[in-house]
Amino acid sequence: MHLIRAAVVAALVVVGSFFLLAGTVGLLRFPDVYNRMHATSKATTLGAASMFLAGAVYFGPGGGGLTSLVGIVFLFITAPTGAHTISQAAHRMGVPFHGDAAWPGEDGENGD
Amino acid sequence: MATELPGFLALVVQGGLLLASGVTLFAGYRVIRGPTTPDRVVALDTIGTNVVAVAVLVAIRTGRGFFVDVGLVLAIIGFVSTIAVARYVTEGDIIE
Amino acid sequence: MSDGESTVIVRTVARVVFPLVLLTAIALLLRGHNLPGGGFIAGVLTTAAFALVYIAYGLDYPDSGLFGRAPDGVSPFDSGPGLVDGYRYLSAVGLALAAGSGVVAVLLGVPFLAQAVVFVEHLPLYGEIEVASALAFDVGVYLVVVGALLTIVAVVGAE
Amino acid sequence: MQPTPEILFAALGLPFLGALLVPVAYRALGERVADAAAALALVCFGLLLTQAGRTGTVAVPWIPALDVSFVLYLDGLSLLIALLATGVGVLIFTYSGGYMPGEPGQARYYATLLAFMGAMVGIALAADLVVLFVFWEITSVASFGLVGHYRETASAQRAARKALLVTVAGGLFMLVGFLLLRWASGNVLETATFTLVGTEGSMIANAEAMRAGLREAGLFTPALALVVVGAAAKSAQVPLHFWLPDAMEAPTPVSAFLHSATMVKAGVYLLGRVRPLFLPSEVAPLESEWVLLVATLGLVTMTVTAVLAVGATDVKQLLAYSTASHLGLITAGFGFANHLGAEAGAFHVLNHALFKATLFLVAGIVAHEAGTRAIDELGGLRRDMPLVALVTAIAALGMAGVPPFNGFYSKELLFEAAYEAAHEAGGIAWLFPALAVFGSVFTFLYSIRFLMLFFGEKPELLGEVHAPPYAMLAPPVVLAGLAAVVGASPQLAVDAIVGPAFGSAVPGPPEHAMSVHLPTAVTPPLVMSAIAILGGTAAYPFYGRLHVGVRRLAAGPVSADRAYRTLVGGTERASHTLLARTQSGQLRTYATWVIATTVALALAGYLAAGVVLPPFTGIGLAAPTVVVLAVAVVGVLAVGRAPSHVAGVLTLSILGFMIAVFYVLAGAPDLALTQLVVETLVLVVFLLVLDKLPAFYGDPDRSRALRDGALALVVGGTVSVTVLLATAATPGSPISSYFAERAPVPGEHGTIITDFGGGSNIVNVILVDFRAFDTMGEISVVAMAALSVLTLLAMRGRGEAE
Repeated sequence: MHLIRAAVVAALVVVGSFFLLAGTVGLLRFPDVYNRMHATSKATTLGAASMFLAGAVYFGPGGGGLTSLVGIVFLFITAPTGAHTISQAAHRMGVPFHGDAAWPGEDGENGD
Repeated sequence: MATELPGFLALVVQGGLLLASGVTLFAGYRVIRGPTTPDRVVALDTIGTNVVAVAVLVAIRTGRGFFVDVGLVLAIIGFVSTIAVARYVTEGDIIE
Repeated sequence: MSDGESTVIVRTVARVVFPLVLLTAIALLLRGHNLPGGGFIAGVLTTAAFALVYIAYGLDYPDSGLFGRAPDGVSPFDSGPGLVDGYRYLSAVGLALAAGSGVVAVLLGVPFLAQAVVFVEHLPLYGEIEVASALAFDVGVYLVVVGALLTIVAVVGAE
Repeated sequence: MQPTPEILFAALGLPFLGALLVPVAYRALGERVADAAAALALVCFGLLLTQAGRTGTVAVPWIPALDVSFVLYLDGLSLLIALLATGVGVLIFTYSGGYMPGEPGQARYYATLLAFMGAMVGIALAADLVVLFVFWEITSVASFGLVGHYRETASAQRAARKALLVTVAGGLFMLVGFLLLRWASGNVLETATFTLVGTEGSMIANAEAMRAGLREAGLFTPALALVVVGAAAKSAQVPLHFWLPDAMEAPTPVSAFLHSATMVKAGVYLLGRVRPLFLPSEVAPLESEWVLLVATLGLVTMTVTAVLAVGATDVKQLLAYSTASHLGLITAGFGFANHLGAEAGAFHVLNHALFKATLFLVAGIVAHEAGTRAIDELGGLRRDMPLVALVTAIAALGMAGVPPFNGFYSKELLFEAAYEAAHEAGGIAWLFPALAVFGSVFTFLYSIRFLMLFFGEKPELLGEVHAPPYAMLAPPVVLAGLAAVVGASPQLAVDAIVGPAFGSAVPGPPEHAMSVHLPTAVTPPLVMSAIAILGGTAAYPFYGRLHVGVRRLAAGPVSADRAYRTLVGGTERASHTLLARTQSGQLRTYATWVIATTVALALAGYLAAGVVLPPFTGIGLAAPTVVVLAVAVVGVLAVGRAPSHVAGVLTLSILGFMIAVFYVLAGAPDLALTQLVVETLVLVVFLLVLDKLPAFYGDPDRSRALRDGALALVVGGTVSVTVLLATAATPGSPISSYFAERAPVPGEHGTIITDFGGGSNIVNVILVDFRAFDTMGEISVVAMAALSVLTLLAMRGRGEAE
């Protein structure tokens, strides 16, 4: 395998791992669900996407590489939607915000 | 494709695998402790992300492209459960 | 947005994702003989795609939204709208297909459910492809799984 | 001459085919379906008739793995039974055409009756014990359906259950007997066999060796007793006779067909069939278990049920007891070791079918036209139905054993057999003829009582009695005509059909041809007949008093029916108590019992097999795998402490994901894919049903929690042990290498490769080719599960709405 290609793959894996780690740290450390979600959706879109990208570079244009690219597309469609839905659900079931943040269109009052 | 990986790449991939499976432990903590259901869902999503990463890394390590499929399917499927739980906690019923 | 409805974002994404999932499922089904996949996985994946539509749009949507007909529940056997009611026949068709593929083998004088592979060669662009009779059996498995699981999801969902 | 296979199989298969077609035919023909069924029975009868005089086997393999083949054997005895089943069948279907209109469930009635007829032919022709048993049970089930034909009537349902319980339970005894016979055949023959008769390696062809082998193992008497229990249950022998009178809840044609002419004959047929197996050709009467058991059983049944018949108040009840009594006579006949006994048994099978079917049909006509079956309310019917009275006279006098009617000859043969046996053995054996004569007195009494329904004064209360329709009249006339022919010229019947039949029940070649005629000299059996007839005549004026006395006796504490009720009632109460404990309507109770039972069985199996756990050799796993499994364990432990249902389900998902990762790490992408998609779908389904569950189960009870925890530990331990044992048992050449070698497409591509799977995904090739039959079964289960969910949920309200 070409050395540069291997280096690119390795770099992408490192980047992906970093985002996974960061997302998990955020998941553990942030004060409420909205903040945690903010951290983990980075892990999903950037972290997992880097991994997929690494796969795409590694496998080249056919087979596993193509699948990896499709996977990136999927992740970018579904991960934000999932985050959106779950934050909406959290808001509607009345999970309070940390600090003085507010839902757009509502003036600092929690729940509806 | 199943050629021998260069030493540094093998090391990185192995490290990535360890990391991806290791952080599931902490995400698991969030699933278990909550405190709210959305917290658990978010944490579970993170675990799913880690599984995607593991699948891709295993694909690279073994040189078998079809392991990527596992990640692909998970990327689609994880979304379904997130939406289902979201609906459940707000409506109490996921299909009307 | 009113209670009981999903947001526009969810609905739109469901619309986009649904055909992609189906495509993935069919790809898994077709290549199952040689790569990971097969009737069962493809069937469950298809069911998940339908579940997504049901979650986003409700159980009546395929009937009212796609075919523009009002759901009617007159027969006591009805488990829901017309399309939902038809799922269980899908299982029957699948079982018949799977069993039928076995009977064909018997008619050809080999044991029940024995499979064969045919190679179609010299195709333009594609070269050579392998056609396995196991695919018929796998499609049967697929139909049974889809029919049965959708019946369960729809019936339980209609509760 | 060998029988023609096609004809035998056609005669056997046509009734079943007809039974399948009845629902369709009923839509097209309506009540005329009776004629179609009669025509079909006639075809079968004709087919069998073409085979008269032939002897031999025809066979096709059925379950080759168990060495069970579908062997049909035709000889005199089986031809007699098969002809009776189809011949009487023709008449019964014709009669039903007149009897059944206006009754409910006719399609079901005709279909069951046809299937029964086929099964009866099957019993007669089966040479293999397994085949015989299957047909035997089909007749029991058909009888169950027909006795319980009137579904609204509670007594009919009870009677049907009783008939089924007794005959099927008896059949199971018989099956154990058959298994003993097979076991013995494995010891003494070259190969173990289920084949009873007809081939060189069959049991009867090696009867001497079989008997010796059974005796050596000490199993001769158990095997004999087990087979006799089955036959006795089917043929209503004392003390298993009590289901037969209750079975009269069936429509009368059924009573005539199943419960007098054919099904109850299956038991005595079996006795006749296995007679050469258990009875050596030369033996002293009191030294043979067969004689002691079967002859005694038959004579006791003959006498007890004849007495009970005198106590009957209902016409059909009287005939039912009388049927049991005559079956006793046949049993006794086959029970005696001398050839006269076999002659009596074989001849009486025919005679009884002729006169008893006639009498049942007459009883049906009487009930249909006079509106009552109570003996006390009937009389003087001769004026309204002279032809029926004539028919009844022929049949009833035959039943009474009065010369020159048909029953007389077979009864003479029995008396002669009993006398010979007593003469030979002396002493206590004289009880045989004494009992036979005593029973015959009562036989004479009730026969005359039945005949007197047509004579004497017509009671005031009895309204106008119509003449029956021709469809109902013709069958008894034909039967009685045949009975009269047999009575007038018995040798004709003997030469035609009874002679060969008797030959099948005798060990070895028959010593001489059977010959029957009116007695010309005073012989001991003639004297016995005279005593029976004169005694009966003398006692007849006291019939009323006898009737009351018998009724009082039957109501006493010693009654088989009472024992049955106690047994069934006790079982019911016990199962109620057990059910309340094991099936309380709470899922946790069901789960507890099911799991505990499974674990107990598995552990008991391991203990019995004395398995040894493989030694622990350390964990040979990579670091990521260990991490994944550790997370899985943590997740599982957390499930138990989850604060809500949703939290629990989500926590459980950790386990699902970790298993998927484990599969990926272990190099099984198929399994990982399946695990992930199933995981998601399960989550969706869980969420669908979660809101139906109560939020809390109340405060946990400490003792119950402890018990559940202990059970969970035991279950987990059992599963671990099972996995350890299953994975430790590595055979020399694992099957996986077999699959791996053969699954992929060979290097050089042919046009069509059918040898093996031909795919590079070995998992899929195993699923769709190597083990495709398993997959068939699995997807059937999936479809069934969906149907169950559909039925349980979507149609839940239907039962209440109706």
